[in-house]
Amino acid sequence: MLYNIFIDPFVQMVQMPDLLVQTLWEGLVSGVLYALIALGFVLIFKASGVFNFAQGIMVVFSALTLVGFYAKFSSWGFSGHAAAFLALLLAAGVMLVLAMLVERVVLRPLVTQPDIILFMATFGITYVLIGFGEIVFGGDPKQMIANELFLPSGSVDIEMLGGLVSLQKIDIAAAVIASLMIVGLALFFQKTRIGRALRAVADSHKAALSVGISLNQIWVIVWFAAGLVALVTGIMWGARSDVSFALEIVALKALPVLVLGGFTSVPGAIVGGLIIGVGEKLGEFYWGPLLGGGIESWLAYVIALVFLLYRPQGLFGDKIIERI
Amino acid sequence: MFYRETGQFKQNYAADSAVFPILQDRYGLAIIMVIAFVAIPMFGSEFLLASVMIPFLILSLGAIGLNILVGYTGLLSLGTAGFMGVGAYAAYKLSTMFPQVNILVWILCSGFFAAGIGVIFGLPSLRIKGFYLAVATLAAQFFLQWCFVRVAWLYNYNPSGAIEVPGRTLFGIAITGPMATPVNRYYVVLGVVVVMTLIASNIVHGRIGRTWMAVRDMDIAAQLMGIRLLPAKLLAFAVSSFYCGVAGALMVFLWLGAAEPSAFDIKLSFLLLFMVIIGGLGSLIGSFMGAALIHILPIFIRALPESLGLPVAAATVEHLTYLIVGALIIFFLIVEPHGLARLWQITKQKLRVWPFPY
Amino acid sequence: MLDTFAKLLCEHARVRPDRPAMRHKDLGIWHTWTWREMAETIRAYAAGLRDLGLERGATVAVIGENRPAMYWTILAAQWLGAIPVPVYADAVADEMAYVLGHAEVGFAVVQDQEQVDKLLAIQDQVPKLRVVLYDEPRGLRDYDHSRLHAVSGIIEKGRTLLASDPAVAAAIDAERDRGNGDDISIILYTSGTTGRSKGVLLSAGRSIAAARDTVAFDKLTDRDEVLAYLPLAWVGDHYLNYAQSLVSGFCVACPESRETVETNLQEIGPTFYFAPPRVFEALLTRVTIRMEDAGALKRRMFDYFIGLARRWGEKILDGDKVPLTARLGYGLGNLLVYAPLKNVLGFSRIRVAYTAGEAIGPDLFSFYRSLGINLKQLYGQTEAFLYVTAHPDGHIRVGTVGLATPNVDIRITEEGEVLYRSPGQFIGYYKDEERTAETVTPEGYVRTGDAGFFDEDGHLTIIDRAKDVGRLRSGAMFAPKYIENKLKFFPNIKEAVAFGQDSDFVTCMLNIDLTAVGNWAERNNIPYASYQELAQRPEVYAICAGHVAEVNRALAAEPRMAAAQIRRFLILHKELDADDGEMTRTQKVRRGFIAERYKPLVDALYNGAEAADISTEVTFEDGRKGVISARVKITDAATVETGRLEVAA
Amino acid sequence: MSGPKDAVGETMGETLLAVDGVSLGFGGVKAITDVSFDIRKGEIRAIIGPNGAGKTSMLNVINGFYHPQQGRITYKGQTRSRMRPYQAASQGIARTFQNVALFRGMSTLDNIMVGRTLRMHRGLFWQMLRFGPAMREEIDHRRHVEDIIDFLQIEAIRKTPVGKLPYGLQKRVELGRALAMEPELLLLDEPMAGMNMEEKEDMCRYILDLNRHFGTTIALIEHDIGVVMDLSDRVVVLEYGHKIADGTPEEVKADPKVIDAYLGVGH
Repeated sequence: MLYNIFIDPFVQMVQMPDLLVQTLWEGLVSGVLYALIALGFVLIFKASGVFNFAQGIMVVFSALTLVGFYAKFSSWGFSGHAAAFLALLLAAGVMLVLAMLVERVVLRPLVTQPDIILFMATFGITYVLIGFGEIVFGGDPKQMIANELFLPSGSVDIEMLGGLVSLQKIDIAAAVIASLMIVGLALFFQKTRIGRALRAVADSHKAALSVGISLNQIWVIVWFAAGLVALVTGIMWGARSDVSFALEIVALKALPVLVLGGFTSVPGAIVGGLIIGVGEKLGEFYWGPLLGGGIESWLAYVIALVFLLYRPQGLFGDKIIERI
Repeated sequence: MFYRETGQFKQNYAADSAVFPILQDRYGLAIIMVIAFVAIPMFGSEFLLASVMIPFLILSLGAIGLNILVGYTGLLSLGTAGFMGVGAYAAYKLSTMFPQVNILVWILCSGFFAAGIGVIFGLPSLRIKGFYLAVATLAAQFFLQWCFVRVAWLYNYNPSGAIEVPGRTLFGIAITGPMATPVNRYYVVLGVVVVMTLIASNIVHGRIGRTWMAVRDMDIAAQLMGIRLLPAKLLAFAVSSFYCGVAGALMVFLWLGAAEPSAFDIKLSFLLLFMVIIGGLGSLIGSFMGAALIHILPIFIRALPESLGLPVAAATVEHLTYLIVGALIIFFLIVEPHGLARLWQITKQKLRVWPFPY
Repeated sequence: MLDTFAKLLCEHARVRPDRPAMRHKDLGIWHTWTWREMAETIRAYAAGLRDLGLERGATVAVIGENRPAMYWTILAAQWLGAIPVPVYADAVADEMAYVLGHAEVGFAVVQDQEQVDKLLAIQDQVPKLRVVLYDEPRGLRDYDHSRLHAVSGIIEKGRTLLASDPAVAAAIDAERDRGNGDDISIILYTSGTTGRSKGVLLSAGRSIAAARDTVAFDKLTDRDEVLAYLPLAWVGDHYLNYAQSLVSGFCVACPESRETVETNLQEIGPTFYFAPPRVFEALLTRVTIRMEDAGALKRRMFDYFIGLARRWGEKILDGDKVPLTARLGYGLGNLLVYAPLKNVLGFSRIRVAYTAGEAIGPDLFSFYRSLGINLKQLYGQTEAFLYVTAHPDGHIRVGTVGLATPNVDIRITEEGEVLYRSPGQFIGYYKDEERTAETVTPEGYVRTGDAGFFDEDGHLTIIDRAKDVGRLRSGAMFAPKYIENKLKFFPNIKEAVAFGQDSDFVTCMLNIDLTAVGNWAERNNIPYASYQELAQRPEVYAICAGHVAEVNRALAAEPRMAAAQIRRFLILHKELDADDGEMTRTQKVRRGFIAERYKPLVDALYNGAEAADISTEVTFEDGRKGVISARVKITDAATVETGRLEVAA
Repeated sequence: MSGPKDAVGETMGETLLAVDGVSLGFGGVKAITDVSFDIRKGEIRAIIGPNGAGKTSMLNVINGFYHPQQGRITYKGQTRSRMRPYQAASQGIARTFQNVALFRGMSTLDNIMVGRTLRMHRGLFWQMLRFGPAMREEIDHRRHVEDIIDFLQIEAIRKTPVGKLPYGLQKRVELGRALAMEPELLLLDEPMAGMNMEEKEDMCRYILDLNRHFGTTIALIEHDIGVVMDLSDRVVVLEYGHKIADGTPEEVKADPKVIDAYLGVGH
């Protein structure tokens, strides 16, 4: 038994390095997607201290909106690509409207309330989005319009380490786009006035005011940014599987990522995402069978939990100093 | 307005620190008890008993359990459904292993198993706080749910993967299984819930409850009062999980009759958290109010189109329910972030000082 | 013969041993003593005091708030035939030294460290004081205990003595039986308006006789309950709470502390209640202010039902004929407003309530009555052992102080002074034959020093201190305080000073109430920056003119007063202030001083000028002095012509 | 008959707590550098100094909240290395905070009752029943708490949630909570900060009463120099984490270093 747990998996890894690489790659890819969802969380948490439970559902909702608009436009006779990009634009617009609504209806009246109340409010948002989404788009899974958005499909097979490692092109694209988006966000935070204001907000609300941007505007901006991140995540994720509300549960995976990376750290979200993605796949592939499989469902949380015991504030989180 | 407190004075500390020190409140409680024990079983339809009251009471019990953790001790947990599942599966195993022992005993015993598991998952709470802790409790939720699926021993290798409640009696009256009438089940559930609520009330109004609230309000000061955080928090986890476990066992044995692992999925955890927050953190009455709102309201919404004769598809109604419940959560949070219990408290205060506004 | 309080106590212990005699909220809960327990305690206390050397005829100072130990001290002292001398707990050391010295107290029973410290500070002036007992031990642990004892310790000691020595028990019971109605039961010091306080000697027999009459008059029984919060040294507390309780057997409840009186009132829910008019007034103000914050709907409901109550409430209370609709409306109002309001105020169970001491505004008086509270007025004096007149149930006349109480005989002299002879009447002033002789007529009547008159139904109206009642040049009666009070009943008028002695007519200076008038100004968009500015606004003059006219109408209705209507008035540019010497520290206007200080204004009131300039030196709150100058307008007031009215210049 | 005798001189003497060469730093910042002083049984010991002098840190070290990098703390004859705050509590050290640290969601009564926690022993079983021994225990301690409420004259706010109280009363409740522990050593961190004159006088009286009549040893931080000089038996002066003076109020007042560093400024 001990052998099975502590020795055998590693022997396997060494014996079949190609399989290990394949597993690692798959882990990295799902890690990127976790990281993207976590990124949306971090954006909002950093700027407003709200633990946005709705981020996961925003991914689904934005993807559904995109697909939904596309279907409408195609039915009006637009060509595939034009319809797709028009739909993309409109979906982004919907995310902006959503951000404004959330700010106006939810955040503004609740701004002075404790964190847990705002957290609960995002639950409310989640339910509203689910209900609304299902009514409008129906509950059936949808096909993501990957091709129409010029996303590649098929796979690249690479011969290495005495085996064949198969990489899905869409995964490569996902990794590239995610990286681009992270770089873009980093530039946005570092270089633009609004970005600097957002960072200031994370430190103190007064500082933000001094930059000349109202708190309300900042909320709209971060929720919109999180919405865009959700849209991109939705496209990527949808391209790999279907678009449906089943994704919601996957979105919960972003939580251990957050814990690992720290609620306020963008790099933390990325590193955390990768660690969780890789750890999960390795665990499932090499250890899962020992436990009867399906350990993917909780492994991420347990990794996060164990990790938390050593570093309660997360990988990149601010050290908690207690004052009296 | 209805309160007449003039001339009500307390001659001993026991009376002064009673949970309901005002005479009119005690009358009110007595009336509620009469309704619950006499009127509802007498006049209630089967639907009311089986689909409204029994689930409401069981969910209230679960909400009380969660409230002990979140509301009284300030520890956010998303693993409630997992702990309820532990109770349900423990009761199932115990009752099938020792069928001669009364089922009620096993239902209550199952709480201890849940408490034990709760303590284990509560250990990190010493170092982890707030949302980080919430995520940590998710580990419990998913791990436990995985166990319910994968550990076949738990469901007696039943090919369907579900647990099915055997018929059991209390004083010769069927209270579980297909033979149990809603009225009988209702009385059992009501009895358990009333007694356990009383006990919870006793705990939170005494030293232990104060310890929890002190930890919640200001843990640093609590330590300087000589309170050790870990035992206090673990006790909260244990008691909370005990309540959740019993609620879980009741849920399967006296409400659903059979359950698959998915009955204890994360949605149930969220549902209970809504009940606690909407009902009011740190309030037992709030737990009942929250359960009533979150459970009974959707029943109304679902029944509404039909009773109005509107031809709406069942799926759409389901989605509408989501939409409305979500909107209501936001609405109630905005109206009164401290929950229905606070709303009730404010109303009561207004009635007490009537005609004055404060 | 139940002619002493100690005998009454033992009688209650025999007749109603398990009925509550006294309650006290202490350490968060109400402690109750039954009559049996209280009699036992006091017997032990008396034994303990006797052991300390307290003898018949000796005086015992009682200094503290309303706490059982204080009442027990009075009773235990009386048991032994000693004379309790309650002293105001908030008296300054100097005042206390005088009383203790004058009464030659050898014993003092005080509430706490604060009072012990006060006694220590004045011990040189009270040479006879040799034993001090305290109720609350806090802070006294390190004091020299050679002459300092805890009340509880003395009671315990007494218990031990009684238990161990039958001779002591016999002696104690004999002491009680030796007492009789002629014993001086208490000395109450009255803070005279002039000079030093006088010690009023009251005898046990007379006190009890008086209390018996009023207990029967108000049908008080052992089911009644009061909250004792009035100063112990004041005749009101000693009569209403102490004497009436011992006669009727009702329960006296002592509040937890001064700050909690209101809460305690609601907890106990007294059935018999006394409060001076200013308490009722402050309460009504608070009711009004709190209701202003209520929602519009609730406020309208409140106003509607209060209006309804004002119309019918008193009639219903007095058992008059009232239409059924009004009765139904009142019933609804009772459900929605009156009963809840009384509940919040702690007045739900009141059967009999009294007010006395100052004049009470008719509006104020009838407000409480209209809610269904049986509020009545009484008129009394320490020298009478309180009651001289009172309203009997159902025979209330606002503005009067009621009919002579049972067995009280009232006479009014030529000059209008009220004299009485009452069952509780005092024996004399302690060590002051001269003043006793001044006060008691050879026929045994007591001079009140108040001027008053009877109306046709025998209700007495008190006008003013007899010496303050003057005459106009025409010889008509001029009672300045009577007029001023009538003006001050209006919430907008804070102070009033009436002039007219030896003049042709009456004039008056007013102070508006800045809060009330300021409120009104804000609601009506009338800008003002200061009291001075607000006071001189024509709109404010108009309001006050209305009030003055109303007072004149009331005066015209009384034959004796009709000539003393106000002809001209002005609103002062500054508030009268004790710091400037315009008022006494007890907030009474000093008419003479004001007349001198504002001579230009007084002159202008009489010479017909429209306005006058005045500049006065004032003292600011921080002690600086400054001069304010103003031009003050003077207005004529509407008067009511009656046959006898003489036309002024 | 005479007033209170001078109780202070007699009971004082024995060292209750000794701070020996304590240094404390956070990261690179030194909060306390090599500070030594002692607190004798029965005295009122004041710690004064300008803002940032390390006074509050010193209290935090004493009750185990911070662990000094160097130096030793000897309490009741026992030298300890790392002590947890709850251990300090169980050994009789109680404390109030600069910024009131009450349990805001609870009433005055419950807050003070929390102070009795260490002395209440009935376990979960009896607590569940809230009957018999548990109720008796609850009532016994309630009585004790009522004595404190009486002592601090806060009867009128017994059932009020502390969050609703004005600041001065909150401070008083906090003192009550500390008193409920029946401490041997009471640490008061600016007990009079933000109070008006009358409240300060009350507070002074409570502190003196406590010290005189219950023999509680008190260490206090206070900004109001007048109050400190009136109240305390001995004063230690800190500046930038260093001790610059130690002695009776008179000695400290006369110390040129103190005058320079502290009293000279604005006094």
